[in-house]
Amino acid sequence: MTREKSSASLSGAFYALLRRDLLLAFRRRTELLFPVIFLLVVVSLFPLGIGPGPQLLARIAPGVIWIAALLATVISLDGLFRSDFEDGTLEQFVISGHPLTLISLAKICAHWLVAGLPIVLLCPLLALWMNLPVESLGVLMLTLALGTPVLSLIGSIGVGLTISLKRGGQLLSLLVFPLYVPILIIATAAVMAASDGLPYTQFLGLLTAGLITSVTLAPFAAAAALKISLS
Amino acid sequence: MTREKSSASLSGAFYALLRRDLLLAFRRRTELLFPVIFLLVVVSLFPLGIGPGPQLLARIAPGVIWIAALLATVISLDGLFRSDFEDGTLEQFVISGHPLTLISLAKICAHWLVAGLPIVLLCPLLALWMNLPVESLGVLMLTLALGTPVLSLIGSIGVGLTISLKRGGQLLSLLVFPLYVPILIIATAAVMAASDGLPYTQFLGLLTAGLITSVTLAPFAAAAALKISLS
Amino acid sequence: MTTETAIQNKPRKNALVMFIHKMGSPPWFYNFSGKLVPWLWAVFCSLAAWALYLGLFKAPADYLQGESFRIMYIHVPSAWMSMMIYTSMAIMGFIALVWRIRIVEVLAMSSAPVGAAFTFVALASGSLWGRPTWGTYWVWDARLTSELVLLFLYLGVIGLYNAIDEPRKAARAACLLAIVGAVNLPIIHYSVKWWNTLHQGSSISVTGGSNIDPSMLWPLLIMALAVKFYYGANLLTRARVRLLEQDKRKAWVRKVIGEDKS
Amino acid sequence: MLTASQINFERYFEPVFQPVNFELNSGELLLVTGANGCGKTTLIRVLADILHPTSGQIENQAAGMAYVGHYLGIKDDLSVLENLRFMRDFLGTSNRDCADVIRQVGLSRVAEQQARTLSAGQRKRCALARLLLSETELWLLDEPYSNLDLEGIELVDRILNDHLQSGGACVLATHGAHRPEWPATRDCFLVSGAVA
Amino acid sequence: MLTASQINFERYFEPVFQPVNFELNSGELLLVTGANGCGKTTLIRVLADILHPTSGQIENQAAGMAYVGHYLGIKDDLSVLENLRFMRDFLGTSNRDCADVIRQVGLSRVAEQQARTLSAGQRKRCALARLLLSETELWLLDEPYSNLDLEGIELVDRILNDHLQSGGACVLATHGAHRPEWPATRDCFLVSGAVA
Ligand code: HEM
Ligand SMILES: Nc1ncnc2c1ncn2[C@@H]1O[C@H](COP(=O)(O)OP(=O)(O)OP(=O)(O)O)[C@@H](O)[C@H]1O
Ligand SMILES: Nc1ncnc2c1ncn2[C@@H]1O[C@H](COP(=O)(O)OP(=O)(O)OP(=O)(O)O)[C@@H](O)[C@H]1O
Ligand SMILES: [Mg+2]
Ligand SMILES: [Mg+2]
Repeated sequence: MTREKSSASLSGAFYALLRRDLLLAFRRRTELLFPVIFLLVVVSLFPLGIGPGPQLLARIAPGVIWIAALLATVISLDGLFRSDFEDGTLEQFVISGHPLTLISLAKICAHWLVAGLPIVLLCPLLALWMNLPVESLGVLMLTLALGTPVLSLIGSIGVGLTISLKRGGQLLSLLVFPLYVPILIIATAAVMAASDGLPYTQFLGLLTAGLITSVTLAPFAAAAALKISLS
Repeated sequence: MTREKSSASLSGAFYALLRRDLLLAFRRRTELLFPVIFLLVVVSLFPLGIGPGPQLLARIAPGVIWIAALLATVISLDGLFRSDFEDGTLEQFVISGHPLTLISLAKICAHWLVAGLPIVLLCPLLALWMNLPVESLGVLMLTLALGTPVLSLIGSIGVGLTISLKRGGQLLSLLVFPLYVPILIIATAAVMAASDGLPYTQFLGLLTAGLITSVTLAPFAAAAALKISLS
Repeated sequence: MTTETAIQNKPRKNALVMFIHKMGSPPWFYNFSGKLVPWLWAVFCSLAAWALYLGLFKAPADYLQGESFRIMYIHVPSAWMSMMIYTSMAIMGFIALVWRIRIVEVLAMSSAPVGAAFTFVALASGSLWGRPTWGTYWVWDARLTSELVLLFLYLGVIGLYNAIDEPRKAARAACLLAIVGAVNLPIIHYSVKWWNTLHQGSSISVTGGSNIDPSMLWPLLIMALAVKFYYGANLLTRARVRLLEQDKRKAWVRKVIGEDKS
Repeated sequence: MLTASQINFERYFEPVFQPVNFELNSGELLLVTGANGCGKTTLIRVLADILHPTSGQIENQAAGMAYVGHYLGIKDDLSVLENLRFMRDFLGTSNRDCADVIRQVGLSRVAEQQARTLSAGQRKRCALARLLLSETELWLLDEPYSNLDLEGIELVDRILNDHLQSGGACVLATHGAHRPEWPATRDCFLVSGAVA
Repeated sequence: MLTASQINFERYFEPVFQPVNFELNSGELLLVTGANGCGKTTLIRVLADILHPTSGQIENQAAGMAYVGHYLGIKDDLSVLENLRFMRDFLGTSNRDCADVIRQVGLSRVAEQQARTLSAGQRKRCALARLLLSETELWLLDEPYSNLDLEGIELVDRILNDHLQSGGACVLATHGAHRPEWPATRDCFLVSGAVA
């Protein structure tokens, strides 16, 4: 049916899309800072809401930072495909004959670079705020580095399914949060094990396995979801 | 210039808009449950991320429930004016000659009924989950009943300022979270005082004062913000 | 771009193809299931009555829990069903997505509310049972938590299906979500287990008595079988109603309704 | 009813069009024409008091305005009927019959359908129905003909004619490909940019 | 290049239009006409493989398709030039010169302007520019004339003619108010609903 695409043209499309999405995200330089500040603001709510006891904060720190990461991801997810869906760009992608899986993957990569990476980089500062012991910091960063891509990947499926709905936000979080539960549990378990001086590598192994599985499966599922939403 | 509106036609417009916004929110019966489920899902993330220890959960419960309320509000805020802005309905409101303040107020009321009230009503169940002692539950509900309208009111100003931006969501949270900090602190202080057997009425008084101030001022500020965003 | 012609135009080959082809046609399915449904209800009712009689009157009271253990006859079968129905929904969802068979879409989507109801019953009965046995309605135990997540997954499928207007598009979207959820369900189950055992010793063991008395076990097993028939009967009844609703302007439905009236 | 003297609107400190002057009385139609991007939509939005003119004066004595622009002001999640019912209640013109208006614009078949599922022409008709609901003197129409089939174009001409006959006034912007079938009372050919 | 036999599409279990049959060869133009809401957009989206036909067969041997629909596929936050550059890189037709294409569609003056600030007609021209960038055989145009001024309409006719001359094919949907100046090779008048 549509002519076969050479791999050169595919990678060209991939990079074009990645570049465009990053350009859109960083259209204005200040917008670079939004995800970072969002995270800072959310995390800083906890000492305010719970009280500043240092032991207590250290105890809940990994959970809080991870939950903040989840929330930041979900809030930013909506932008992943919505604007492309609403202005008709997604239709153009389908027409172009490039596989939708590739397109999803490019957009997921862009999303992670914009919404996930800043979380990983910011994590030392957050840990400092929450009195997390320095020993656990490395593990926390590792779990975030392995886990946030999974959040973007799984999230893309949920977004694909809900973009045709105007008020998709709440439904989206209902769809994706249950799927995020294992990541949250494994990641926080790793950090807590580390701070208790217990072995934690098995948790990192699980996260890596999750990352590999979702990289191979999620873009296909997201593409299928998009195709359904378009129809 | 535009003819003076009778108060009957104003209240007619107010109720028409309120009714329409509620209809939009609860287009289908299942959608009534979305805000509730969202809250349940968010709150249940905390035991998962922080650990299931009952004492610890009880200790952080008021903070967690309030932070969840803040997040639920901010996530739902975006829908407050955005769709009316994007499909041109807001222009129609301006053309109609009805004061924009009244329109903002109707929309804020609808928003609170959809996003704030369920939090207040659901709070006993959340408290049960988080092992909050029953004595503090009443105070928690009171703070939520007084505080969530303030969240909607203050939030409306932020939304008015950011709707003309495509990626308004994250910027919005930057604008409003700092404004929410006092509410969060006062409300959780009240609950903690109550659970420690200390007097807490002064905190409730502060919340009431905040509510009255923001009801009288916020709709005007939101209307002005909308006018700026439209031009 | 070659689109498969509707199955109707293909030459018929053997009995199996014939059957699948027939199952795919709403009127045939409606009639066929109409004959099946009364039997399913009948079997369910008699089995359930028998199990309840044995469980409530014949089985002796538990020496530890007293009479409250009888909640088990509701709780355990519904907990089992909650997981079984999700699996069957996901399998049907897969079939519906790949072969675009409308009846299977309808069946998968009719499973969701039944499964959600069982999950809810398991949670509610478990909570009520927890009060006398553990002294609290809710703890963040591994099994409880994963059952809660299962409820959220069901609600997600139902919510998505109801949120999209066009029925076939809605069904396809919800089927995809069910499949994704099914991949995640075992992962959730195990992760919750590890999480729970890491933080606190398993002071609560849901599988309290593994070697329970046969007089307590038999009613449970019979009840577990009975609810399977309940599922089948409820599912087919729902699917039939949904088909009638969807095809309300089609000739075969007018004929069916006319027949029912006369 | 509507007088504009020397009005202009600046974006990025550049005037969008050359100063506009006109006087519009009851029963009159002002036709705003010009090439794509000459500022027709901008002018209409200035007249509608959505944008504030940078210079010049607008005097508006009309009893109410109605506006149909590029963004149609239809809620996607409501049905056609619900959309119109809301607008009627909001505008307080409760004596109008929504079902009748829907019949007039030819949407009876899709009245219960959600607006998001309407075709482009059906959406436009739904926005036009709002004009019939509002009891306003001044209509501001920005390309009312676009996306309509031949019958829809006749519909616009008919309701516009009725409106003018009954003492209303109208400002109609169009890029020149179509225009109403009868001659406009006033013409305004927009030229973009400042006076050289 | 494109053959459709007995295709149809169902929504809510009702066919949208009566079964469509045609064969389109290189150099030919298929004109899809019909009243508002008869299913033109739906048909084009079925041909574009965005919607899956409920029954019937489509055979598409074209080397690539390009589509301009009601939603133009322009990113509001990018400038005209950036929009087109992205599309060029994405489609892999890197030999085309974006600035030149922009000149052809008459957008040079606003090339650096963000797409959100374009007027309705300028947006349409920007979408048409994409056609010139893509090296595709089959064009699917859904009401390409709407919102364009007279000059813009001529532009569409010109680029369409060039495309057909150079061996391309085109399906063009319009509600009947305008049509290309030269006769269409094939006609398809859509009638909504099932065959009675
Ligand atoms: C809200 C609270 C509860 C929930 C959500 C819950 C959930 C479940 C689930 C999902 C199962 C099926 C497990 C499987 O087959 O893998 C189950 C089985 C069972 N539950 Fe509960 N349960 C709850 C409370 C209780 C309580 C309080 C008791 C009694 C002390 C109890 C006793 C049992 C027993 C005896 C089984 C069957 C044992 C087995 O299959 O291994 N449950 N429950
Ligand atoms: N928000 C904005 N910021 C900057 N420039 C703008 C903005 N809106 C419009 N413009 C520019 O102002 C000019 C006039 O736009 P306007 O929409 O009024 O044109 P128009 O006459 O309605 O054209 P059309 O016939 O295409 O609808 C255009 O050149 C457009 O690019
Ligand atoms: N998503 C949808 N759900 C239900 N009905 C729809 C949907 N989209 C379109 N329709 C209906 O299908 C019919 C065909 O719509 P379509 O957009 O194809 O019409 P069209 O011929 O392009 O009309 P126009 O000339 O107004 O653009 C219309 O009656 C419309 O209301
Ligand atoms: Mg314009
Ligand atoms: Mg159309």
